Amino acid sequence: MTDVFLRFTQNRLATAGLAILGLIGLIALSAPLLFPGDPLRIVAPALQPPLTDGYPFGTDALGRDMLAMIVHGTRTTLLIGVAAATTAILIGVTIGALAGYYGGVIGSLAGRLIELFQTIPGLVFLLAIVSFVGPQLIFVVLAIGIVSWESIARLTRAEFLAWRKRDFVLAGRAMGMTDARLIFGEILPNAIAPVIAVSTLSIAGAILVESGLSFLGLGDPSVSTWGRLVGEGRGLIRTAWYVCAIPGAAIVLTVFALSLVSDGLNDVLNPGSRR
Amino acid sequence: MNAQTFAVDTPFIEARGLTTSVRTKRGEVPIVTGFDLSVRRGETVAIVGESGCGKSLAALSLMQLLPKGRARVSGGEVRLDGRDILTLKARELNALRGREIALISQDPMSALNPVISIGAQLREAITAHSDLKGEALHARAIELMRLVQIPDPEARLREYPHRLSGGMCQRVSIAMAIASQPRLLIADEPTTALDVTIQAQVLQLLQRLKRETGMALLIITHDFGVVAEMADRVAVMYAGRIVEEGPVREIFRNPRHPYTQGLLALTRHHPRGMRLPEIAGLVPAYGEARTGCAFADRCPQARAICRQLTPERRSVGPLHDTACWLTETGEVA
Amino acid sequence: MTLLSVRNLEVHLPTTHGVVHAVNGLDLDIAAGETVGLIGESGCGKSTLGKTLMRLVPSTGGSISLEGQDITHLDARGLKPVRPKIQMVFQDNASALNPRHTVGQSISQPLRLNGWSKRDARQHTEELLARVGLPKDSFDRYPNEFSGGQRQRVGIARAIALNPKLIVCDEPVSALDVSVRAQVINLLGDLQRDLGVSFLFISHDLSVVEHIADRVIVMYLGRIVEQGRGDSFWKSPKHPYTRALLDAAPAHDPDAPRAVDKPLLQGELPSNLHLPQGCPFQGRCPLVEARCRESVPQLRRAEGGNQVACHLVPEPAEPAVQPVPEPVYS
Amino acid sequence: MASHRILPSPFSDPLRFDGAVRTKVTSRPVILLRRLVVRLVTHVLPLMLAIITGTFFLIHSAPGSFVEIMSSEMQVSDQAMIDRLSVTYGLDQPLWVQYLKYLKAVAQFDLGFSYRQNLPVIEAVLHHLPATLLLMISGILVALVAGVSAGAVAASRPNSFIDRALSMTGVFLFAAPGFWLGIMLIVLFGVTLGWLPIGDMRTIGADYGFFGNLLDVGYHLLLPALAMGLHQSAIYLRVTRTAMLQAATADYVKTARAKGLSEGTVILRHIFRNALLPIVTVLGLQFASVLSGSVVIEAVFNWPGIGSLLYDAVVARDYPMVLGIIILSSLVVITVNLVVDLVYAWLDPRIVLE
Repeated sequence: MTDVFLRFTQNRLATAGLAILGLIGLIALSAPLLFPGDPLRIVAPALQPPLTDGYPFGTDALGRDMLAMIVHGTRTTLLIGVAAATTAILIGVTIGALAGYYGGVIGSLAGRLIELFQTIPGLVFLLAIVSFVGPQLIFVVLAIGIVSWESIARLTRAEFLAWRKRDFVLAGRAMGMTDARLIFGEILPNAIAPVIAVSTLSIAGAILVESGLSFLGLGDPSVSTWGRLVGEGRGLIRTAWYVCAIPGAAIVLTVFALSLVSDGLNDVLNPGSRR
Repeated sequence: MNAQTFAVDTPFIEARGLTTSVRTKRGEVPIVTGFDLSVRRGETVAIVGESGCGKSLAALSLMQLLPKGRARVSGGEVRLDGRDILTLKARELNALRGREIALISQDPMSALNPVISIGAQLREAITAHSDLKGEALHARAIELMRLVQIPDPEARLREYPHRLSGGMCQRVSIAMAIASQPRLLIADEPTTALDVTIQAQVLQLLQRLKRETGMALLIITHDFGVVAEMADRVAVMYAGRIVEEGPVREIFRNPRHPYTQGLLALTRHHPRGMRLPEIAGLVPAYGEARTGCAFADRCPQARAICRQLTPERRSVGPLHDTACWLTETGEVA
Repeated sequence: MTLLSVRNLEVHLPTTHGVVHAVNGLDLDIAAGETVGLIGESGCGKSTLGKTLMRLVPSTGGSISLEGQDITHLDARGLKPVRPKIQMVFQDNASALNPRHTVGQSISQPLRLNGWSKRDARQHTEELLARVGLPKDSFDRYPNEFSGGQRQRVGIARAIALNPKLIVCDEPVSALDVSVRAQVINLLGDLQRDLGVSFLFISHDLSVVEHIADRVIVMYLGRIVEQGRGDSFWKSPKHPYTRALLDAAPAHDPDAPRAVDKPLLQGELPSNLHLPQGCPFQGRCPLVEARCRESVPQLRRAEGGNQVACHLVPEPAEPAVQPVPEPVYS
Repeated sequence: MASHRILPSPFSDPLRFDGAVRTKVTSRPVILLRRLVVRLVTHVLPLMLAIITGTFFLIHSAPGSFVEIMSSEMQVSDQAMIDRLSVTYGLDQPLWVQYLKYLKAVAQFDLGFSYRQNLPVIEAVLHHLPATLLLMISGILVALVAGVSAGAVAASRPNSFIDRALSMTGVFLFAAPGFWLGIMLIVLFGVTLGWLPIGDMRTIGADYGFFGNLLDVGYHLLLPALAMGLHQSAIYLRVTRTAMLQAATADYVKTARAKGLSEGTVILRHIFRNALLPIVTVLGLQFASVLSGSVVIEAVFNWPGIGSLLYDAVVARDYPMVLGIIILSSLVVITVNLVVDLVYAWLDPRIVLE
């Protein structure tokens, strides 16, 4: 494990990504200390430009502190991203493993399920779910998970297909191992490495999906995520475009860092996949 | 075909002190070192060695076909008809590849492009060095397919590689290689991926083509059976160096390097129940750095000097030389 | 004593391209302590046969008995006591070991699965490591730290861990370097002498089989075309295919006649998607006659002691034996 | 470099060694046609059935029957009226009867009636679909052109400065959400520079004749297509780079060079031709998410596609419209995937039928 970490740190970009993520995580954790009180309260005149005294990111159309909102938005954005990605990973790895390990009915059913979710446009499906069950945070998280597990499942399936052909799996069967033991004890530990790398990316994906949803104003109205901030600033592009630009840049930075970390993990965990 | 016949002939291609390095995480590592070998017109030379000994890399260096950015010739020279090919420009190299030197590689299935039809790939090899078009081009393709004894060539030309067996793919590779009547054909483990009956067919085909065209053949192999079957002259490689070279009969009858002796001992018949003679130890890791003779660790007769200094190749008979300290003092009979 | 007895075994595998007729009515007996060499071209069904005996590939007909017990249709639970008796050594040593397990874990796996305590398993594994000639500290190292030959030793140690009666060796040395092959073959020979285990030794390398096998079986398109005791087999092969196979192997002698002038067996192993009616070898046989296309020749005793499945090989009963015509390949 | 082969295992791939699979040569168009039919039966129909079934049960598991929502939306409180609506929509019948009726209706392209638009769902969607398709296709073209060419350049000099710069740009574009990229483009080209329109599909109230209008649409299309395409291009950059680097190490490329082919021929015919396969695969896999992306981009640019329709429907809880859009957009994706599958089979002769 230390070996993996050492090799990871040799990748300067990935290390930078990890550092950025650490910083973002720290900001999320310490948001209530940095900006105590409700970040959505009105504190100053409207549309103060950035670098105004006391409001480095300026204020929005209602006179709320942009920096406070973004710092607090870090919490919800990251939380939604991680929770939704976890949901997607759990579903994706399970279905992918079934599709890759088993031939016959189970395998082809799981394969079809992957294909089905690859076919339905994710955001359309997400909007439908949200319109049916309401935009509460928990539903949003689950719904994002439900519409984004398919790529993880496809990767897991491909890994399982490749590994199950190895002779050590045959040797395991020749010793009388059960399917469960072969899947969890023999194949999964090998198949999981590239999945871990992609999982990091799926947090980024979940953040992007959520920001799209919030941008449209269809996310949970009681939390303020970065996407929602961009959406709220949309009408101001002629007068105060920074209200859109800054929270968007926060998304870009986070997803950028996650992508770098994912690349680094892929290089370390899955040597030979890229040069 | 006796090697002596060619003794006076000037070599068609000659490598002198060739060193080929591979780029690794630890920097550039020489895999082939001090490689001296020449091939005369119409001669068949075999390079024999185990995996990782650098024999394929050496052969690819002769054609400047090393994987770009990962391996390069870092020393020595390769002369073809007196011209140093290491200094040629890309265009000059292209004019030479396929026309002077051609190549067939180990895995016939992956040596053919899976998404291009056999016919298109063969025609490509023909037009690379000729202006044939239309009917004439097609006729030449058919002729080549016949030459390599592929049944029903018309239909096969329309097929894609995955529809042909390994043996058939290897015949197509050979057809492409001889399309421009090269003077030297480098065959990199041409039969390793094939069954023994198909191997015999392919070796026979190569011998017949050689007899008909007079081209020279450089065979890379790990199998002394293939060497005995094909070669006039043989070079034995170990850990990036040629450790012994000589006419094939001489090497089989009178091997002087302990490694050659060990390998040849394995090919002899051993009665059931008897232990096979072993060469102890491991094949050296790819590009492993060492001082002294690379074989010293496995050599039953190694002495102190073997671990300190790398032996140079020395003549031990007519056209026969070996790189071993023991031959200095005549200890190896 | 017969250890393994196979009767009329048939393995037909459905694929998207059609049914692969891998094994087609095959009888095989292996005695305790015997080494049976199985030769044939890739695709002749020898590897599938090995895996079917291990019950890793389902058979579609016939029976497999181990020590008198019919194991053809046992389910996973029924197989549990049988599994330790029959083990396998694979060709591709890199793929045969789980890269995430240490060598020690891999070898002790069969022991742990059969209820050994962790300590006992470790102790026995260390003995096994010594037995196959690997250093003791290999236990905690990973397969990628070893060479091919060493990995194959690990695979062998795993196979003998539970003292099996039979080991199916599927091309155990063909992926190894020439100079290492002899080491592994000697190791297998030593183990057999010490443990009294039987081997089914599948290989396409005739010289290896010649060295190690008490009895040799030649397979073609899922059928046995010839079999015989070691010495007599190599001295007097009778089936035209066996002769072709033996002829095709290079001579390791630069003075032997070269292939360029030799008549060789032409063509390739045909598809096993559609079996020909009659003799499986008819498509490539230079001696083929009308009767070869009508009925499948059965294995029977021929002169010299081999059993041959060929219509053209006469029965040895009559003293005046008509010699088989020498096949001439165009 | 390994001198020893691993023999093909008949267990894992019973046909690989079997070179003599001598089925007769079938011409490519026939193979493709056969594949089309098989895919229709084995993929398209089951997938559509699954989607329709899924949406049906989604309606029925939603909290509150849609008649209730509809009636509250239309401010109908008369119970008799509500009952009549229930009968009209068949809600008084057993579930399986409703399901069969629904199936039959969908098969006849009757996706229900949108009370919000006061139109049959199919009509409303078909009215808005062309704008969405135009946007999607333009976006994909931008992504392909930018991504594939950048990927090819990056692969031609692996680990060089230009490779790193392109890869970094790719990661940045991937990280930038389409809607944000769109807004930033508007700020730059629409507001600050004033070169391009900031929204809509046509100049309102203007008529420049047929070709003039066409140009007008193209003019309005530039920014949204760029916003969609740039985000997507990151994916193609990466796929192209990896695929070309991988293809470059293949044995057949060595063979091609050994023949004496020029470098250009080797790259185009042998490396790029094979790298096309994963690119085409990704094109198919990405299509659904391009459609998702277009929903958001349409909102940014006020583009009159199905995005706005969907947005209205979701806000108004116009279920027939939401489900209709799911079904029809999935049908679009399935159709495109079918085409992509055939293109792939055409590019890769190894694929006949899986």
